[in-house]
Amino acid sequence: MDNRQVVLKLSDLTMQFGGVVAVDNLNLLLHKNEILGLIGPNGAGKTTAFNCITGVYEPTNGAVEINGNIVIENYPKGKMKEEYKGRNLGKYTKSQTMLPDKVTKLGVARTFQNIRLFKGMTVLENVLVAMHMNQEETVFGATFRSKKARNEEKAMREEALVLLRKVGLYENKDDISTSLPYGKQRHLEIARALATHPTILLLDEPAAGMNPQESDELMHFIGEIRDKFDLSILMIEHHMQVIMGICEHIYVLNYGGQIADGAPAEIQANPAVIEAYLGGDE
Amino acid sequence: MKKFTVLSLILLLAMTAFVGCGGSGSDEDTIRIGVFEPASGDNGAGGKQEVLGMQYANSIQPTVEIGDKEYNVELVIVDNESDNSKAVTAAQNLVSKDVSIVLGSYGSGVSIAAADTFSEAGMPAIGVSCTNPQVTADCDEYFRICFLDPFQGTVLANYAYENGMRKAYCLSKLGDDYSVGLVNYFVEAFKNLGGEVVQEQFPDKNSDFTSYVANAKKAGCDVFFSPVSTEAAALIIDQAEAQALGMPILAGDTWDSNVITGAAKGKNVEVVVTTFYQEGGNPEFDKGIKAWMEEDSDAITNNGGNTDLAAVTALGHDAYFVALEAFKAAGSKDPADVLKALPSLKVTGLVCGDVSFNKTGDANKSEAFVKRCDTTTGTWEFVKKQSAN
Amino acid sequence: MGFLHTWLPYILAGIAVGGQYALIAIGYTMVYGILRLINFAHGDIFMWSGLIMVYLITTLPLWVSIVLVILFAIILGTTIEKIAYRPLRTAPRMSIMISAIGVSYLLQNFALYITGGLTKTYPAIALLQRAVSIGPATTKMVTIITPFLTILLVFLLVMLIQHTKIGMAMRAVSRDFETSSLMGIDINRVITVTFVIGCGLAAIGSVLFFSNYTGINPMSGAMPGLKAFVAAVFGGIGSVPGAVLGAFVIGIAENIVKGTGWTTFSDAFTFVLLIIILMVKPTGLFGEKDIDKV
Amino acid sequence: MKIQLNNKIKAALTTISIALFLILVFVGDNVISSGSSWRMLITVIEKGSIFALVAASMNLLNGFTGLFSLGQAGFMLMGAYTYAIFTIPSASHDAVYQYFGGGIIKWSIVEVLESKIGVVGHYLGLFIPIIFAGILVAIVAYLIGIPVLRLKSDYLAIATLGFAEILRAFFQWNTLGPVTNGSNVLRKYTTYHSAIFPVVIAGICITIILLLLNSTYGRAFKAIRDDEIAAEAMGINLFKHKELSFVISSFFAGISGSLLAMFQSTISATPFTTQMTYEILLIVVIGGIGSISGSIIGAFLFIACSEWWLRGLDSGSWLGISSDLMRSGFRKVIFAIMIMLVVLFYSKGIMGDKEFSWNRFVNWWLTRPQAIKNWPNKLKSKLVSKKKARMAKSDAKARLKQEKADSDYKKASGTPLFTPLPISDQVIVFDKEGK
Repeated sequence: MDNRQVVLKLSDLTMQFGGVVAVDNLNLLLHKNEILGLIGPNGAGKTTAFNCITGVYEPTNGAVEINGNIVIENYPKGKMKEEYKGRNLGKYTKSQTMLPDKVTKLGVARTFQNIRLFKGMTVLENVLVAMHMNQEETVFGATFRSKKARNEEKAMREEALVLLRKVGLYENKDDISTSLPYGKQRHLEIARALATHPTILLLDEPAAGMNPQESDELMHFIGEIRDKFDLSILMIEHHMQVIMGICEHIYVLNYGGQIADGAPAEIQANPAVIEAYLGGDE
Repeated sequence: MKKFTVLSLILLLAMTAFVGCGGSGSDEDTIRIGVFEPASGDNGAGGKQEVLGMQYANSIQPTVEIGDKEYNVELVIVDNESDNSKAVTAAQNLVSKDVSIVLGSYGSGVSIAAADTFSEAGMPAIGVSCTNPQVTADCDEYFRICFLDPFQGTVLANYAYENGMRKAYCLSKLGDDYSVGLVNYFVEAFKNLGGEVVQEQFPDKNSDFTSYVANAKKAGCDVFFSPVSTEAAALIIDQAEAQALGMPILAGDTWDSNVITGAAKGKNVEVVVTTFYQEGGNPEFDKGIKAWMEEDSDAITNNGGNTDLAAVTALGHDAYFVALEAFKAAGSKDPADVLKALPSLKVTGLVCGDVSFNKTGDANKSEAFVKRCDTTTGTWEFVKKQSAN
Repeated sequence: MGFLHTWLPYILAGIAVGGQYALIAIGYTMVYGILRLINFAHGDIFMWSGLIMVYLITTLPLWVSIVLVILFAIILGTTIEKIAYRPLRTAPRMSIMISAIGVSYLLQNFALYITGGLTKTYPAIALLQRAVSIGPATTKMVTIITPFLTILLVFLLVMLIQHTKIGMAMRAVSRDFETSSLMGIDINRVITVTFVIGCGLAAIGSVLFFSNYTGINPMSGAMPGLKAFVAAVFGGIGSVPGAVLGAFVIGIAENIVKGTGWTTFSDAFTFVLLIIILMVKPTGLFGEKDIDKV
Repeated sequence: MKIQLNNKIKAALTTISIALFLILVFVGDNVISSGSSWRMLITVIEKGSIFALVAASMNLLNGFTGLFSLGQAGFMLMGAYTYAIFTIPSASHDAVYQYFGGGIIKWSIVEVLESKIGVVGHYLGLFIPIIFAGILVAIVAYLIGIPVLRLKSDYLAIATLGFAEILRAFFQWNTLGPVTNGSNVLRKYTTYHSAIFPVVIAGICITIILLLLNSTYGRAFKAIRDDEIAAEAMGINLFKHKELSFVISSFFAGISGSLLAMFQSTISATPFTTQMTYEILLIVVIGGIGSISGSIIGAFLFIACSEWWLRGLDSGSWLGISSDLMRSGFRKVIFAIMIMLVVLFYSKGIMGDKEFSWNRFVNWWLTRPQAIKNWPNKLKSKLVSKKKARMAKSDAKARLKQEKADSDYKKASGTPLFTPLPISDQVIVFDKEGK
């Protein structure tokens, strides 16, 4: 068993939209400094799970625990009570939600499947936006350029530039973010997420659309930032090469439900997983 | 590329506009009279009728002799859109066109709004049918040739009370200085006489008067007093007929218009108004202006489709001649001189009675005409001359 | 009985004006359903229908005029869609809404120019303007006809949406614009039909509305348009029955507010109602909740 | 060849042009006599700067934070009233509040301060109510924002529009007459004495808006505009920042309202309608959504066109052209058509989402001769590309026809055209965020 500290724990997480169960009773543990893979065919509910963790959706049932504290918990209410198709009804009795920005402040940063950069802004500004939440100066001071605001701004810029250098985007710092090539946009998204000073990083298909060489680079890059920034990483990925290459542990979802979990080698041999993938479209 | 086209277009516009504006203004033989009237908005219809009077007067007397020199008189018309916020720039526009005096406006609100502009420019202005006291009260540059609302309100209250009406339903329009003011003076006078009132206001752009008519009926009133714009008036008359209002509708000078007679024609309603002028009071004027209008289809359109005379047209005509007299008295076309000449001016031979100004700049008037709408023929019939006492 | 005696005139007026708002509101709700666009120009199309009637009736017989007015509104509406909305369909939503505001501004100003800013009197249609008595209240025939005609038209419209091919296509497009077009539905045709129905109903609404309140000026469409839109939001924008119900509620509520002496707030009240519904049930009475896709 | 100016030169150019402009306004205001046609220039500058401020404040919301709000007129109204109410000289109270027994506020900030500290107090008395008006409006906006800012795009637009109408009715309410004078005009309040006053105040306010937009908070606003969900994931509290933007925007709208009150010298609630908000929005669009310098240019152009340059169109002759078509209202038709052309063909407005920069300006200016020379070629190539596009379009149409024929064939052979969607009863439903 893994003796490292558990930084993220999903317990019986269930998300139901109308009559469709998108995530069905997901139980997941992310340990400190671990790289965890979350895989499954399209529509298996992986991104929905991310959205539940980060507060974008309110889960229908279950709980999310970050660094040992339950931050999100819910149970079916109202109309959903009758419609609920998941399990563990009645196990959770508290209803506690958290907005995405609060989750980020707890140290959980994420990237998006369909890159969501701030399109009108330069690369540097994209990173600076992510540092805004740590700013202490009020809007008044910031507008009138108080000494504190100037110092903060200067520190932010320095840090952002350091970060950009680390992810290899320093030369592009003044380019408009959306004009970057695809691979660099992915890197920028990760840099932006890192700028929020996370302890947990959720990556949603970071290698999507990359060629084998690029994804190979990405794999090393992910390993590197884990070490440099002392991160625990949960990633969704379709590229088996990447997943198998860097993940210590893998969870497999299909139709919302969890069909297997284990070390990469175990997963590769698991008949249920093979079945899901051959039956699926990926 | 795009930017270039846009910017060059703008530049071109700007330059030509400057040239266009700068070109006029130095004509020695012309004297300009500014006409500050609404051509659109709530009071558009009334404003246009008032302008007609001035245009007619200008057509019969296109020149004025100051000293020994004969000047051509030119009317510079600017639309104030019946809108207090547009009135200021409209007034400034007039002032910047080098006029010697300003006539107007039809409504009180725009006149009050523009008073400061005229005041700053030292531009004399003659109010034509703006009856609210505030127009002239604090503005030395503003004069007027019609009676005032406190007077008109009292006259209307007297008329109502004398004819056995004891409970009045008063309807005014939100934000309309004319109707709010007149209702206020009416209520004051009517209460003093021992009458009882119910007061309500309707918002801007309202066209549904069903409930107001129903409210008046519900309250059991004897008279429906609503000195509002002619636009609203037509709708009120319509609803009064539809719901069988069963009480006379009383209103002030704005209702003296063919819009009202047109709306009331063939309907079972009684409409009584007070006004400045009664058609037939000066046959020569009536005949002249009707002939003039018939020659010009635009004039007929502006008058609302026929040649029935509105009192404001007669007043507009008078205002023009007052202005000419002022020039003569001043002996100059300089606004400052005209302004000095105005307080002591006395003009006779006008269609709506002689004009002289009191200390605040208001015309000394003591009587108003009361008219009733003949709904079978769609014309006004004279009832009586009513005074304030 | 005493209650009815006092309030009947207000309720009658409310039902009548509610029916007229309903006919305008359908245009808003359907266009929003398909294009996600608040067609700010809709109220002005309504005003123009009334204005055209004034000009047509001087030379043509009544029934011909009414048919022509409906045709005119349809042509105006679809032309606006072609010129001002279609080119912006892929642009950000704010642009197309601004275009709608621009069209509204243009229609109003053009009407201002044509009418010279004067209020035109709507022609008297004898059938609609005849006075009738219902119990203690006297009113115009149009008050009685409006709700029945409205309900009949709405019934026909719902049948159309439910049981015809084009109706099905409309439902599909309102569900998912892109998928529908991939499925081979001619989106442009669906949009045109939507505008045809919306504007046609607005034209019929204008005949009823202006027969009741006979003055037309360039701003006549603004307030009814805004209220009809509020009605559509109230009922759950996109839902035809919702819009109709919302329109009746707003019509009646507005008249009762006037009857209780709060006349200053008769227009503002509509917006209070709107804000309350948006706070309590943001999707309106019949609207369905949905989830943002991330 | 591109010229890059260094920061010192840019700063110098900015300072000089601002100084020149202020001198122009100041001198113009004192030199141009009221009878001169150039007087309108000063009027346009006064009103233009007031509308530039309110347009900039609306741009802050709509262009930079991505909140489609249509409540600007309501906030201006409130600012105008607040300013007017507190600056009516006590001697004029009876005349102004003639129907309400002289009102209940019997003093004027200007007078109180003037009596205490003299002339300085008089000028201070002009500033304090303006700031006060802004703050009061900001507080009301804060309260309105709590429920309203949870709504999205169209719903937000219609709710803010509704609040503006409610505010208008509220200020016309007779019961509040002793304070607001009911629906009657407020007048006689103290106004500024020089055209330079609104220009300077608006200038300061717009500078503050620009400073704000270039701070980290401004970046956060833009992030929300570009992508709410990503912004939230970056730890930006959506509601707090939207509320912040809304309150600040309203604060400046309130200030521009009080300037407008001073400019007009009388104020009533009637003109502050939805139409006024639309006009402000059109200014923003003409200038460019997301460009403060665009809003400023847009405001001056809009005011100059509607109040000055195009007026001739109403009176029969304009630029030497005269026509029977040119009668009352023609100006507005032409103006509306011009706006529609901008909306449809120059939807980015004059400045797009770029701010004015000396570098771009100088380079633009230097490339003009070349650009004019190249113009015919450019036009030609544009026409060619248009023709190509047309041809491509007709090709696409033909293809579509073919496809339709195919699908008709398929249908005839039994394959359904599309799978019917599960749609609940008679209700047409959709998601909020249509594409």
